[in-house]
Amino acid sequence: MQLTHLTQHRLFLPLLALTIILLANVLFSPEFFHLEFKDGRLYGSLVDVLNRSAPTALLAIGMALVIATGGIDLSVGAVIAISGAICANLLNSGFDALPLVIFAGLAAGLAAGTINGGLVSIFGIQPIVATLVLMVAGRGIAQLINSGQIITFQHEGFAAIGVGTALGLPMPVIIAVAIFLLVQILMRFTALGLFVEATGCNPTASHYAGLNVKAIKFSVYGISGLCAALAGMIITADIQGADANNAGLWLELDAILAVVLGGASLAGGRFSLPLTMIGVLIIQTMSTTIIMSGIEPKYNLLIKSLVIIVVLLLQSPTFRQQIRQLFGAGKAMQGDRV
Amino acid sequence: GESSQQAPASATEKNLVVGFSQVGSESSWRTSFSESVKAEAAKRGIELKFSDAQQKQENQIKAIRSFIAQGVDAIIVAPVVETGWKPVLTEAKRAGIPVVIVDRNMALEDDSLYLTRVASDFVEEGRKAARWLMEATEGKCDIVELQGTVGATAAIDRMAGFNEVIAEHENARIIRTQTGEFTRSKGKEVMEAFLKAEQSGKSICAVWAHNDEMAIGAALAIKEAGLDPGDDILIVSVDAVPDIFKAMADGDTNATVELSPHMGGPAFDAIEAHRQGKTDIPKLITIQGDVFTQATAAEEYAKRKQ
Amino acid sequence: MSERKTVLQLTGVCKRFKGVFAVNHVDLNVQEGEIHALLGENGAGKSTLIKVMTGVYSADSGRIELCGTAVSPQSPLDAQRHGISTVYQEVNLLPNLSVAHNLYLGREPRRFGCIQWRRLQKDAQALLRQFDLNIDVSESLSSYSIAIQQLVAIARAVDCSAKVLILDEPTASLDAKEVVVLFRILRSLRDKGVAILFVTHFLDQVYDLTDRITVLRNGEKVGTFNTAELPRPQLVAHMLGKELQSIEAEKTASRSDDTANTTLQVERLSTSQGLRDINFRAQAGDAVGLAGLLGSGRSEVCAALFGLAPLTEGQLSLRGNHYRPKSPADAIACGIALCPEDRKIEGIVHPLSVRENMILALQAKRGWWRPLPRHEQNQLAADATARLRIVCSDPEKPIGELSGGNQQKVILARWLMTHPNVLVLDEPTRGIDIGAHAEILQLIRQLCAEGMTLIVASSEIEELVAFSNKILVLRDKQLHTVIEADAISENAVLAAIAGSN
Amino acid sequence: MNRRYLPVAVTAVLFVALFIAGSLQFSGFASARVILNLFTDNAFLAITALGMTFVILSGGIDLSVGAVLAFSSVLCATLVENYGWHPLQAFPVVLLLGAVFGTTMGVLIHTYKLQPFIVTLAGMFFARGLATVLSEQSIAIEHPFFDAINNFGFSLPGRGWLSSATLVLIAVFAFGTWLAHFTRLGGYIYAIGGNSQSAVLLGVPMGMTTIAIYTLSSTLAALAGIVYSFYTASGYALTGIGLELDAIAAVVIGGTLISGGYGYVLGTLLGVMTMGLIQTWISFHGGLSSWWTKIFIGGLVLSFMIFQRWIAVGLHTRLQQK
Ligand SMILES: Nc1ncnc2c1ncn2[C@@H]1O[C@H](COP(=O)(O)OP(=O)(O)OP(=O)(O)O)[C@@H](O)[C@H]1O
Ligand SMILES: Nc1ncnc2c1ncn2[C@@H]1O[C@H](COP(=O)(O)OP(=O)(O)OP(=O)(O)O)[C@@H](O)[C@H]1O
Ligand SMILES: [Mg+2]
Ligand SMILES: [Mg+2]
Repeated sequence: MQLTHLTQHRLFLPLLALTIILLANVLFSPEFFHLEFKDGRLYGSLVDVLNRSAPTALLAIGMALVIATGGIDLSVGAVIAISGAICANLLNSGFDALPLVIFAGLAAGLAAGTINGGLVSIFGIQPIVATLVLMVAGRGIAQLINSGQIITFQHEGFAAIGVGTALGLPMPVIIAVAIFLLVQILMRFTALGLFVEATGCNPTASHYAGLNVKAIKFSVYGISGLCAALAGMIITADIQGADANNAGLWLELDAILAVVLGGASLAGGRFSLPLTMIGVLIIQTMSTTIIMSGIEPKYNLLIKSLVIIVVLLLQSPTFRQQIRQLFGAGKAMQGDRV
Repeated sequence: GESSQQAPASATEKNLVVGFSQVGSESSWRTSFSESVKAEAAKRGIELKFSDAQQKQENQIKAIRSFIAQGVDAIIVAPVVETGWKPVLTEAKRAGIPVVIVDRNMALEDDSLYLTRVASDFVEEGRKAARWLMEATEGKCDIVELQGTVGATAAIDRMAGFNEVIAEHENARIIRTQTGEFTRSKGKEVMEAFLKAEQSGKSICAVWAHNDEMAIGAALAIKEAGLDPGDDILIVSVDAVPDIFKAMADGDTNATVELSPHMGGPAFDAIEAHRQGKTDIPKLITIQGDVFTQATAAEEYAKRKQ
Repeated sequence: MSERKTVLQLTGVCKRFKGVFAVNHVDLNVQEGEIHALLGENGAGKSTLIKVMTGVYSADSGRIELCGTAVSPQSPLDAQRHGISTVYQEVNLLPNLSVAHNLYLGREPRRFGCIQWRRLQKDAQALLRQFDLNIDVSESLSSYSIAIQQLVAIARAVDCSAKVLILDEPTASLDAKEVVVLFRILRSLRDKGVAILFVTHFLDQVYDLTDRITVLRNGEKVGTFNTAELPRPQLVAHMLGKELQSIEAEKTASRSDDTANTTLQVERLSTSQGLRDINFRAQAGDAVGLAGLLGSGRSEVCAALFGLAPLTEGQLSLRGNHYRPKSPADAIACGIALCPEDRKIEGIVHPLSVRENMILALQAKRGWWRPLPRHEQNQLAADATARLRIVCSDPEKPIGELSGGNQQKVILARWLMTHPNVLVLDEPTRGIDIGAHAEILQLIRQLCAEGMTLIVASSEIEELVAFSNKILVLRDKQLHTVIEADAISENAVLAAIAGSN
Repeated sequence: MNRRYLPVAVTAVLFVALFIAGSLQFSGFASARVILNLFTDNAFLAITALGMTFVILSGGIDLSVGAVLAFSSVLCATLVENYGWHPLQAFPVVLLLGAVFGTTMGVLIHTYKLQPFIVTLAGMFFARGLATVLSEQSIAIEHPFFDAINNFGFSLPGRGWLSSATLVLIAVFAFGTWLAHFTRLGGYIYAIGGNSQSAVLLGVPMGMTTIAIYTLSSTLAALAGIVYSFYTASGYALTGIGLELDAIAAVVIGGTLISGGYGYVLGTLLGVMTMGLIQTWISFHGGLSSWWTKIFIGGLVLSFMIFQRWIAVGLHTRLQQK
């Protein structure tokens, strides 16, 4: 009874999938589970998984909200590049007070979000194209800021965003967790979550019920822009350089993938940030596992696609029922024979 | 119909018009390359039509065809990939426009399709990197490899050249290889994982990175793991972008093989020679890439930083 | 009657949702050439039973026989192939396709592998003309009002019907005129031998049209009766399981038209949607009815009051203050509420729960930063469920899983919670059962007594007459006549709607 | 004019405006050659975008097309070069595999109710992975048949050249128009995009239609791969990265709603041509750096979309008032 209760919990299947992928490492590389405490911080592959998940997690938090309103934000990868470029150039230009730099980066993200939000909610342009525009042009803007070069910088304080340690964990993990908690509280302890979901479920009816649908759509793109800017700073600080050409390239797809692995529908509606985080972890664990396993890189994509399909199928009620029937049928046949 | 025939006529009266189809702007090396060609054209008073293909061959082909439609005097192509150029170069030939291939090679059987190639040799770069490493370690080394993007010509050829030399040394082997996608971030991420998989890096003798960016990323990862890049683990890479000289000067990486971005000069030379009616233009102009090490890194950095 | 052939026979059909019976061992037989009414309260299981018959849901147990052979339709398409055609409760057509295409989707006339669009449109035009509907069939469906969409859905089903025609509340938003046309057509189909199953909450229509009646209650069958032999009170008793308290035909006392007491004043109202020059005034405790034909502009008046259609001219004032809402949020802030006509698109927010649907407008009024505490939400939901007698086992259930009538009540509850000064109801009793209908009328009276102002647009003149103390009759988007107080009677309204100036 | 044709008409008008602007600015722009180049250079994109149109009309999305194109070009090259097949033997195999791939995705989407975005994203990884495993190196195709087809075409005045790719494109679009607007399947596709629940209740065969849509899209992507292998006379695993986004953008620029149900095949062709025209304009200009190119493309697409909305909304209200 208790067990069935457990298996029916909505966190169960995604967690199961994550565990299975983690356990695959027992076969390939047992070092994966090695953890030690070194120089005041936890050290090991599991920590790396968390650390490398942080930017995607931040993107996915914003993306989850955008998707919940029935939109999509393809521009986050480009926003990463822009915020990184702005921060790096400021650091090199002498205006290197940390709060100022961080503020500038966030402002860039907010500006990007405002553009997206404006296009979607005021001009009524379809989200996928509206944000595609910034996805293309945004990377151009970042390259323009950097003149196509990688801008490196030396700044202990800013670098700490990417490589620092707090509470024995890498700083990016702390930042991602903090933002996660903040947004989760904002969504679940105020009425915002309800408004976002209602907007995604039925915008017309929500409008009739007195919600300011436009403002809600507008603000989720803003939040998404801010999250992306933060992710951009982490990525930039991590390599102590702003790579406008490659920072965050195709990361939007990972973020969307995470949100969907977390059970959200791209048509809008219900969303769950905890489940989205599990989705992020599944994706990153998969990447790290592939690197650790020593499989030839040309098989990376094949493995990734198969894992995704299996995880999705696991979550599909129809598939589970088919498996159960197969299983049940097997039992019945055995019974017949006896 | 009228206007399209006017274009070449008016162009000859004025200065030379050259179309340049560039791969994209995926790395800072590539950007330096574009800038160098533009600067060279400006110096010579050549009107350069620049087209960025955003890493897509189809865009390059479109650009070349539109250069033909515009009736430019010559076309320079830095191809994204070796194959697939025959149809469009045939068209250029029909239109009587000379084509110069720069950087990567093109697989063409018929060498009348182009005027000349100003080439860098990726396989040779791989060999040079390997030779340097084999010398530094006396042929005994467990190497981890950071590959470029899977399927990219530069990655495939550098790997082939490197492995060719390694094969001659029985105590040298590649113990791990994974793609770092030519980027700093991914290079760092992969190196982090390698370090953990190889007893905190104790069993790694050297990193062989297909470009400088990944090498810099790897150096960061090694430092964060508490080891000393350049000493505990050697790092060798290709490209010779300014940043790697800084890293070498700081003792973080060990060697790089230069891939010169200054290929515009020889290309324009060939075009101008062709216009003057010269016929003895060589079909291959090789750009030599040297190996740079920590020894000269500081002064090279000062020179290249601008 | 007994010698008639049975066309559709259900035996012991069960359907459970999450373990709860929606349909519980129901037997039903529908005969050739009869019109068979399927009646019951909201949530009795009528729509579910129909969906089982037509392959939308698969039955958990039981047998379905068509002309003596067992069938188990896997999908509506399958059911159509068996000769069963259906109009479902909510309008289920495709807003993006043209009216003509909706009528013939999947049955388009073809020649040489190409659809013949000309012929299709001509056929469509002809088909709709049978329903006295003369509209441009090449326009997309979404440009027509929900009532027209309803007619189109009926026309499609009627045109496909081979053996069995099932209609689930087809008359919910139709006017008397359209209903007459529909009945004429149904009778002629019956005479051709088609078996017709008909669901409605209008008992007049049941007695007018049907031959036999099957009553469901709580998913179980109460019995099948010959219409002619079943008196009305007894039918109601079967449906409700108890007698219906008779509602006194007491009229709201007529009041003096006291300008000082005016809650809502509308002057020369015109909108971009075509309303012209509407004037009226309502005071606290008034119930103003809006009557008119299809497309006469009733819904548009409601929309204009609620800030959904920009005014091109005219003035509104609310309790003496200038009032010009730009959006529903504005209107709500000023104390106006609108219970919209198209519940599927404008009302329910589907995967959200019943509780969330109820508190949505109230929460929107409070703003996102002042969330209603959960226990208060639960309390409000429980109160509303009790007050409106909503059949709903769990307020956390997605609203889409409620029966149509109960969804309507949830939306009504949503608006009552905001305690508006002016409550605008557009077809409030659409799809509401007879018991609840009486309750809602009572509720309207009660609200008026509490000092609320109600504006009610309805196609049911009878109900308008029952509670209004002022009826505005609209024609061609203009105010035609105002009938007040003692002058209000069904005949007067009918005459105003039909007659010339 | 019917209101539903409005977005397409607006796109057409804007396309013409853009063309006139280019012609006034650059000599050689207004020529038959530039116009016909648009067809030849974008044939493979147009063919994938056509498949994408059906997918988007049904309310779905197909992210795998770029990868399928790459896979089929590599497979073509491998079969012809490494196994010595005649191209005419290879093509049916390639198309068939494309179809099977699409069918599989369709089955996953329909049977297991998985979201198209994710299934086709996995499909994209899978097809690209398969192509890479088949051959990391690019493979040049040296076959007389390829040369013959590439040299086939009709000369038109103004130095125009009606290439074989253009002929294929025209045939495919004729087929697409017929399918979308003159067959039952076409009606079903619009129906699903309009409202899939209502479509079921109206008796639309969901499974068959969904599977047909994705099969069609993948098959067309495979066909585009073949056209692409002619265009470049080679096969390479890394071609067509991001092609799906170009195709989606073309479909949407052509006036099709991403949420499904509204749009026309002709609009997609106009969308592709508009994007091609923007590219042509940039190469004629020749003075934009890599980043300005991106910013410019983004800006132009944006103003295009805003114009489209603006004109469409304006005309719409004007029509309504009448
Ligand atoms: N999809 C569903 N999931 C769960 N429960 C459902 C679903 N559809 C219907 N029900 C439940 O089944 C019962 C019967 O609903 P049904 O729609 O058949 O009622 P109805 O007789 O048509 O009522 P109405 O007159 O209001 O339309 C209701 O209690 C409803 O909540
Ligand atoms: N008989 C008709 N012929 C043509 N168009 C109609 C007809 N009836 C309604 N319409 C269209 O439907 C739209 C909706 O009108 P509206 O909703 O105001 O009508 P209503 O009086 O509320 O009637 P109902 O709500 O019963 O449809 C109108 O703008 C009109 O264009
Ligand atoms: Mg019902
Ligand atoms: Mg109405």
